[in-house]
Amino acid sequence: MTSDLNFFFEVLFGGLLSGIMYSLVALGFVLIYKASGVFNFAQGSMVLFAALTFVGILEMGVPFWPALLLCLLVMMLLAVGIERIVLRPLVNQPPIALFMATIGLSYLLEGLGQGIWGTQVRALDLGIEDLPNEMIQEALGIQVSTFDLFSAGCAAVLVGGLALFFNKTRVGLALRAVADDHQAALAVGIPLQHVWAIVWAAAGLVALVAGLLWGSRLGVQFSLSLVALKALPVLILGGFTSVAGAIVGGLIIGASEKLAEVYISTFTGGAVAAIENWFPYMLALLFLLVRPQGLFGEKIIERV
Amino acid sequence: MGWMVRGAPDLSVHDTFPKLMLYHAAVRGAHPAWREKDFGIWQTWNWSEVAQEVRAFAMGLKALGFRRGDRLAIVGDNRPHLYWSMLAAQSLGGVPVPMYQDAVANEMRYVLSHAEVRFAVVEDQEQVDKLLEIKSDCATLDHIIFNDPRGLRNYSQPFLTSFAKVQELGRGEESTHPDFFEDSVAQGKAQDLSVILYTSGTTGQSKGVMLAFSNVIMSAKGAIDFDRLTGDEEVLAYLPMAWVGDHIYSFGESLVAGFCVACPESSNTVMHDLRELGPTFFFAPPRIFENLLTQVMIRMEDAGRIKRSMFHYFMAVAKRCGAAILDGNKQVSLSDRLLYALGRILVYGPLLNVLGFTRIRLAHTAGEAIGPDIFRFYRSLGVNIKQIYGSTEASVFITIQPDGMIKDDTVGVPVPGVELKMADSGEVLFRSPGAFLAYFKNDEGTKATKTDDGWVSTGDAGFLDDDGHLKIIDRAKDVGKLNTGGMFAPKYIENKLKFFPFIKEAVAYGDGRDYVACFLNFDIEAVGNWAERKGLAYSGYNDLACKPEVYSLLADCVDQVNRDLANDPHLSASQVKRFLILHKELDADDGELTRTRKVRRGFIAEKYAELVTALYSGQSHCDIEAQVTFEDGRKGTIKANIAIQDAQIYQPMKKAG
Amino acid sequence: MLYRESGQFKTSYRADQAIFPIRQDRIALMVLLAVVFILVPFVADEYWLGSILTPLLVLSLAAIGLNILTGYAGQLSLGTAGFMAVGAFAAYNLNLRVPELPLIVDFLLAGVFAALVGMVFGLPSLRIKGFYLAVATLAAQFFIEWVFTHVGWFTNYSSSGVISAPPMVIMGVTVDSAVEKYLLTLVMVAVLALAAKNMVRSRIGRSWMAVRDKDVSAEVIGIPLLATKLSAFGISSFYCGVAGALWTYCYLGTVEPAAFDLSRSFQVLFMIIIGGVGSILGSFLGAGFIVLLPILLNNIAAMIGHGTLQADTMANLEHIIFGGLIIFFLIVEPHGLARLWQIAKEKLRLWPFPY
Amino acid sequence: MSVSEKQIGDVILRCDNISLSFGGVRALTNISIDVREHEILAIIGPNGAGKSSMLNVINGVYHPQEGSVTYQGQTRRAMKPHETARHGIARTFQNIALFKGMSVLDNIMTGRYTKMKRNFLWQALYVGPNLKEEIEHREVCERVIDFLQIENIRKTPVGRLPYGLQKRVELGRALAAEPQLLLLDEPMAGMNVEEKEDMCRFILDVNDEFGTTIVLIEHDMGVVMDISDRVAVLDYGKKIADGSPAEVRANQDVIDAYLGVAH
Amino acid sequence: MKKSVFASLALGAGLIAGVSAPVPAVAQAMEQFMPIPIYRTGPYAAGGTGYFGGFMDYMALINERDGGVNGVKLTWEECETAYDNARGVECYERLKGKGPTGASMFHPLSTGITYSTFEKGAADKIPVVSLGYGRGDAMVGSVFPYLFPLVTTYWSQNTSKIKFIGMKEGGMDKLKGKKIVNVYHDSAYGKETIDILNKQAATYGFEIKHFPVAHPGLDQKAIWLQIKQIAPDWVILRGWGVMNPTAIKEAARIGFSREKMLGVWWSGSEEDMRPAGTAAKGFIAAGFNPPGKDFQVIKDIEKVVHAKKKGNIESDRVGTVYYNRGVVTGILSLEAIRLSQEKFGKKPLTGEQIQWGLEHLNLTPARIKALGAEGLVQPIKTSCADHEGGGAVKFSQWDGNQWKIVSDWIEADKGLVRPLAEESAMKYAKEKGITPRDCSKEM
Repeated sequence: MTSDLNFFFEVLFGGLLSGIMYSLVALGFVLIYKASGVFNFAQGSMVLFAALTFVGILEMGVPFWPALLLCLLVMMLLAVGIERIVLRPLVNQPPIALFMATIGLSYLLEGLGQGIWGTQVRALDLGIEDLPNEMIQEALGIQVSTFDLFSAGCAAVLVGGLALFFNKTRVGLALRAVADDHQAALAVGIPLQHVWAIVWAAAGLVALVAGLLWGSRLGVQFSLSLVALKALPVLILGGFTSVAGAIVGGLIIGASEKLAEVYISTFTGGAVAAIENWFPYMLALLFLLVRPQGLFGEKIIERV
Repeated sequence: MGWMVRGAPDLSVHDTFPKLMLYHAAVRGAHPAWREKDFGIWQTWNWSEVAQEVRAFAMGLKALGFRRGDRLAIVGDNRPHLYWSMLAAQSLGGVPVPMYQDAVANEMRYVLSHAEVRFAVVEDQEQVDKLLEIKSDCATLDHIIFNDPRGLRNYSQPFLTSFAKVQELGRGEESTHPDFFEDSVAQGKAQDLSVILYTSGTTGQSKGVMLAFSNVIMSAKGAIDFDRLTGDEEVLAYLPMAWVGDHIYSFGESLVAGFCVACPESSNTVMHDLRELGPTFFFAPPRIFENLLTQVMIRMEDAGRIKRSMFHYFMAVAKRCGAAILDGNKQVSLSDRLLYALGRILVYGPLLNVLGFTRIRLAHTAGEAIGPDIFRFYRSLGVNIKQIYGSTEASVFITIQPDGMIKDDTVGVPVPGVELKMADSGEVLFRSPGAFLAYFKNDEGTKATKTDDGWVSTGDAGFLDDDGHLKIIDRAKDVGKLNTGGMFAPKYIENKLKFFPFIKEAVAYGDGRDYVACFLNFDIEAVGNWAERKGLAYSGYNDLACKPEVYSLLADCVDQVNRDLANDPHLSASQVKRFLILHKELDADDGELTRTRKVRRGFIAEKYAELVTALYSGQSHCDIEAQVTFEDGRKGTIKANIAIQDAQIYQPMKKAG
Repeated sequence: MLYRESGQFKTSYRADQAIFPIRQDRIALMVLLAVVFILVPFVADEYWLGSILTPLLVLSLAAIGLNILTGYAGQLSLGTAGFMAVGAFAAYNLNLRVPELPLIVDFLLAGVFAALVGMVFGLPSLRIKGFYLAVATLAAQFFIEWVFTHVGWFTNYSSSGVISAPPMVIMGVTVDSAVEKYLLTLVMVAVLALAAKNMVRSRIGRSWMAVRDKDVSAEVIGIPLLATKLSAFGISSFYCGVAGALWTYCYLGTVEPAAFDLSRSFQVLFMIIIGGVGSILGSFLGAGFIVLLPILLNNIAAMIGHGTLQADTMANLEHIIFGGLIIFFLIVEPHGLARLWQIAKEKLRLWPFPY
Repeated sequence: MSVSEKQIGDVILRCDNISLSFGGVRALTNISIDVREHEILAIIGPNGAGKSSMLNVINGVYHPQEGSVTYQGQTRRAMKPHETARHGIARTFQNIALFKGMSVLDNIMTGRYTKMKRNFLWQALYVGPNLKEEIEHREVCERVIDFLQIENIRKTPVGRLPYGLQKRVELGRALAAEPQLLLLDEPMAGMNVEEKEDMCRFILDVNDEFGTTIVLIEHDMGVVMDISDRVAVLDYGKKIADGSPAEVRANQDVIDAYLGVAH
Repeated sequence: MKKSVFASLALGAGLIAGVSAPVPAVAQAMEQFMPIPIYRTGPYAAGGTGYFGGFMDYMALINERDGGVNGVKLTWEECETAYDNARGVECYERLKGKGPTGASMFHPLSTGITYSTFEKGAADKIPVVSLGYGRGDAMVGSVFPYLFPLVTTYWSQNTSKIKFIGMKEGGMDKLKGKKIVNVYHDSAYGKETIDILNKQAATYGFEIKHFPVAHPGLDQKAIWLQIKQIAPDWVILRGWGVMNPTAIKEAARIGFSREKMLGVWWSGSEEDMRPAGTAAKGFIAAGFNPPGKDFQVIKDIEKVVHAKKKGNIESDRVGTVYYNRGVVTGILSLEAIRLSQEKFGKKPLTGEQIQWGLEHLNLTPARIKALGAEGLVQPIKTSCADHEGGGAVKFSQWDGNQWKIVSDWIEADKGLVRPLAEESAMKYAKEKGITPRDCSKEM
């Protein structure tokens, strides 16, 4: 029995930690959606682009930390470029047009990233072992990967940093103002363009972190851009506009999809398996039926 | 002569409009007869439906007590039902009296009383209200029938009936008198009085011109034959029904030839409806052609550079050879023909389409002289536009410009059946089958206009040129003399001025004076546009009227006119010496224009006496206070200080030989 | 320039409500139909017919389907390929299990099955809106894909999960050459496109647009929201379903569920956004753009970078150009090619005037 | 001129003791209002007095926690707006709620939704019964267009119209449903004097020509006093007066609560 | 605005014109055309570029070194499929008519595209060569005359794997009671071997459990936790792309020995191992071609092609698994052309003629040696009935940096595979109404 229970906890923890990885990607979506109402389909491509750039710079012989900084710089330039070239001409257009533009952007980024750095699969070693952490295994008797713990830590630092940034800095406050009301933000004299550029840069940072963590696990290759698919149910569940929702949503999705996959598959003798692709969506969908605006999303009240 | 092939009515048998209507209903009943843009589409009635409608309405009138010889007034915009009312009245041996729909109650009172109208068919609540206002003064008026019941639901007067209700009555009546209608129609004769048209009259009370069926029918027939119109024409009826022009073009010719008449949705949508309908035959006073052209040119100015230069290039091609091609001139070079064909695809076709002239085969203009530029413009595009000359007393047609022999400054040759002669005074006299019977209840007037042997004076001065084309100078009575002895034809000068797109109205003075001087009204649309392009800020007409820039703009026009006049040996003395720009637009509501928008020179001279004095006094400015009527009917005064400007006078050119 | 509308007046509502009220448009349409029905089968080679025009038409049909749902009824969906899969597998199974049914009936019934599935997945739309709904329709996409991968019955227990279209016979005529398949597809697409156009200009289309534009006032007018949204989901899915069946029968011949994966859904979504949301014509234009552009770019790449090391760069350049063009077009005209077409047509109608 | 005396009939709508609250915020407290056939009833009151909420209760957008609505003699259960529409209640909105992507004509045609019967298969075929139905209803809509004098904008997308015309189109959409009861939520808000006069005339004409019962919310007191047969005054979700315009004008509570402060 | 409208319209017109723009065909008579439906983008780009890189390099070698196949130069054209079926079909149609005699044969390099094109190939008489992928029953040449798995199929390979396991366990009889887990890509490709594994489980008495991994397989925790519960003796990995390194890492996390993991040849490339880092050490993969540069033909390519900068791939990828697989494909394909030339003349040949060559391949060890591919290619002999020919695989193990070959050619259990394949092929033939060729009459 204890082994069953242990197993349960292993699945649960594994799921939660996977969830954190999803949250990392979802965070990028949330930042941009919150500030500009744009559903940024290119977030996955940004993850790929960031990771490719980082590895590319590393391969040029630049040491780790300078490479990270350099890569961050590239992502910021990219953000400014996107704001100038894509978003500014499309301001005030229907959301679906902006959404489509980000799809175009994702093609562009994928092509650009792979065009510059090549299509080969590259290894990325952050020096963290992706093996069961022995201390925890001894203490609790369950296997949790050190790498997963490290990822969770990174996510925590990132969320904390973003929270500080939004709540304590002038730019962050401006950003929140924009998120709440574009008109109001304009009225108090905050240049929307700057805020957008900053948000995209922040999303770029998130993409970089996600790219590093995911990249070190999967290898840096095209498939990295597909991690976005994992983030979408997290988004619906958590709400498009909530940072906290992205984290909590990720945890819920991660844990429940692992539990579902393991237990439903076991229960049905393998007949119902490989449900990880749709299960989180179904879960999110059911959840939405109860709360149409997501877990932490703002309720839209329509005045008649 | 397409319509003849289809079997044209024998006009000696079908000699009244009701008979013609029944003829068309019987022979070509399914052919569209009337259309009206209503409820979003062109509601269409064919001839047999029209006959049914007219019959029902006529029987209804009978039921209401309509007798032979009763007069039936018709007030409203062009509506099929109102035209049918005419037919119904004529069917019963009555006489329709169409009236100007924008007349104020006072003006209506005169006609209603003078014509001793018993029945009035009106369009809508607005007209009903007007009639109700004056009904007590019109003793003979027994019934008011309205077409559009909107807003009239709670009007409880017993003498008010709706058109539909009358028709309903009529259908009931028919069961008891099944043959009455046909019998009644059969009683009609060619010499019977068919209509009384009240002339608007530039001076004094209007006169009721009595036209017999034969007048209108023969006159219409003459014109139809002359221009080879068929029963398949589409025309737009948009001019006032009380005007003889509309009566002949939209009623007489339609019934004779059997073609289709379309009524626009409302007076505001005429241009749009014109474009939609694309008439094959179009009649309009020069003013309308001019407005169309102005709109086109203004819009073109806003086009991109490439398109604009393409447009102007092909317009130049058209100017060079368009009219010649239209006239079948063989001397046009092949390259010009090719360019013109290309222009037809790129410019002329689309342009005509925008104007609504895609299908047009023939256009007539009359009422006043048309600007030669405008006239040539349309002809160069391939629109066979012709000037005609006529009058109410002639049932319109006196002369028409013949195909292939168009001169800008004449009004063409007499229509077959019309005889012309010039009085010693230079006045033009005619004798024709269309010549009117008499003025209604005005023997004196009749005698003054029509001699016993049928010669009718037109009141216009003119002469026949070497080709037998008639050239009109002015109203005979308006032609005056300057103190210097020179001849003064004010209309001639005014028209010359008005041919400039910037000038909307001009009023010239000079009879019994030392020199010619004039008032000008500019065209707010054209000048406003010009001002915008020049970056001139302005708030409205009277603001622009005081701008020196506008003065110098119009001075150029005056100067041009003076140059032209200097070339004319008869009229070189009447060059414009001084002019001013009126601070307000002349307006029919203020009595300054007639309802057909002719200037009332005498009235204006009286009203602006100070200005006239100033024109001849050498003052450079003059203060004026004038009464105006605003759109909503309120009255007010405008004060202004008006500048007076001198114009350059040219030496008359001595013609060599 | 070529329009001569003056004189083309309408004397009945019937004429006024025609799809092409202008004569010149009708002529152009006739010419177009003559070209695609008569000329194209004669002049186009097998490659054009089989590999470009047929899939283009099928995807146009799917795009019409999605446009009904997203463009007209305002319900963003990413489950298009899922509904196409339902159609494909339904047609296969109908043919397999009820071989008596004529092929066309198979196709239509396949659409009906897709419609039913679509309506089930449309149920949440009453509560969920916008991008939330879009992501929710992903559930449909993934779930349907999964079902066809995992429930062997649907693939007749094929070991690889691949289904293969049986030979097509319509009223005794075997449809197996590229021309025949093209014509079959063309007829289906033309008829269904006309039906779609008819619906969007009728009561049901107005109710969709009403729900899209302002659902509160739509309801106040008497339009039941759920029923209307479900009808949009159903009819949209019907079109997708038929498209899926055609995709299998007339284009690929054999398909596995992965042929209807998410990228297909996105592809169709691109089509309607680039082509024009809320426009039947736009569905065709968008399909043309999205289908032809990558091939064009690939052709150019093949021309320039033939057999050299550049090929890698070229492949990625294709991506960059494709993405860049999408952005360019959105900036030029966020309402899609159909709007561009409309503007161009408007300019032609006004020619040479600017307004 | 010479308008015959209007026949005001029986009560067709009765709201009894309506109370409505949103998450603890009371919007309406214990309100009872009768609407009689053929009358024009104006509901007035300061901003936030609950006027719009009252209309929303009447046509089923909101469901009151307490009280009942009796319409045409039947006390009805909680009805959805589309059901009340089928029972002959139409309305316009304070903020224009037109279908922006559609033309004026299509907007008005949408108003005929409940009267059209053909199913979507006929519609896909278009010709035949569906076309006949479309044309029949088009004719009705054309009469509405004619009535409101918006012929020249028939095919214009409503988004391009100026505000005043949009309001008129919205009225047209409601009229196309041939309602027995017409709810107008600030039909003249944001209009200039001329537009207001036009709108007043249309409202009176609707009431007069079709005998439609009208409940309207309006801020312009001049308009309200001119056109309504009866006025109900709300303040803070409570009804403080109900009577003829003259009575209401003289009511001290109303003067205190409303007329004294606003306008 | 206006300008852009017309610019866009012009662009649209260009679009249509451009698609139809023919690639200037260099219509020299002595050319043999080879379509290259590559995928350079998308999640599987590593496979596409590596494989076709090797293939094209080999053709370049033959052109450069030998002046073509008997003087017939090889030409080829790339078409990007992005591993998408629909685009693959388009590429097939686009390329099938190119060159003086049309496409020689078509290598879909995707099980999906194979399924979508093999019937077209049969109709167009263009051989579809699905070398080591595609339908498991494709070896039955009587039903699939134009489909050539050559070398080996998934089914054959799978039996080799079980043999290998048996060897490792010390005999096939030792398999009884063993637990084997099959982790597969949830697609047509992944599912191909389920039936045969079940069959073998019954035969040998081992326990088999199948775990599908949904595409793309970024996160497989749930599956591997279950595997941990089962604690199998062996895991067979049928992955593709990013699924492979993830699976290996997950295995490491649950502490499952990589030395007990057997990958299919699409799970056994350097690109699959490298991202897994140290976790990949010990992983064993099956392959019908060994990696490395230690083969004459590879050396020749380096010397003749890459040294002259005429390579079709980055030089550092020469000798990788995918690359060598491409070279093997080239060797077999060109050998078929050569054979056909012997029969039909030394001139460009049609697909139909090359089909004969493919059906009469006979690579003896001597011939392999002559080709410089000793150890790279196994002896193969195809026939009308047997389109597979070889059927043996070699196993290699990842030592953390490169592959080390750990077995000799291990033959497939043809006795098991062949009847299954025939059964399946006959079912297909019946469905499609195909009358199988009578191979006994064809020689």
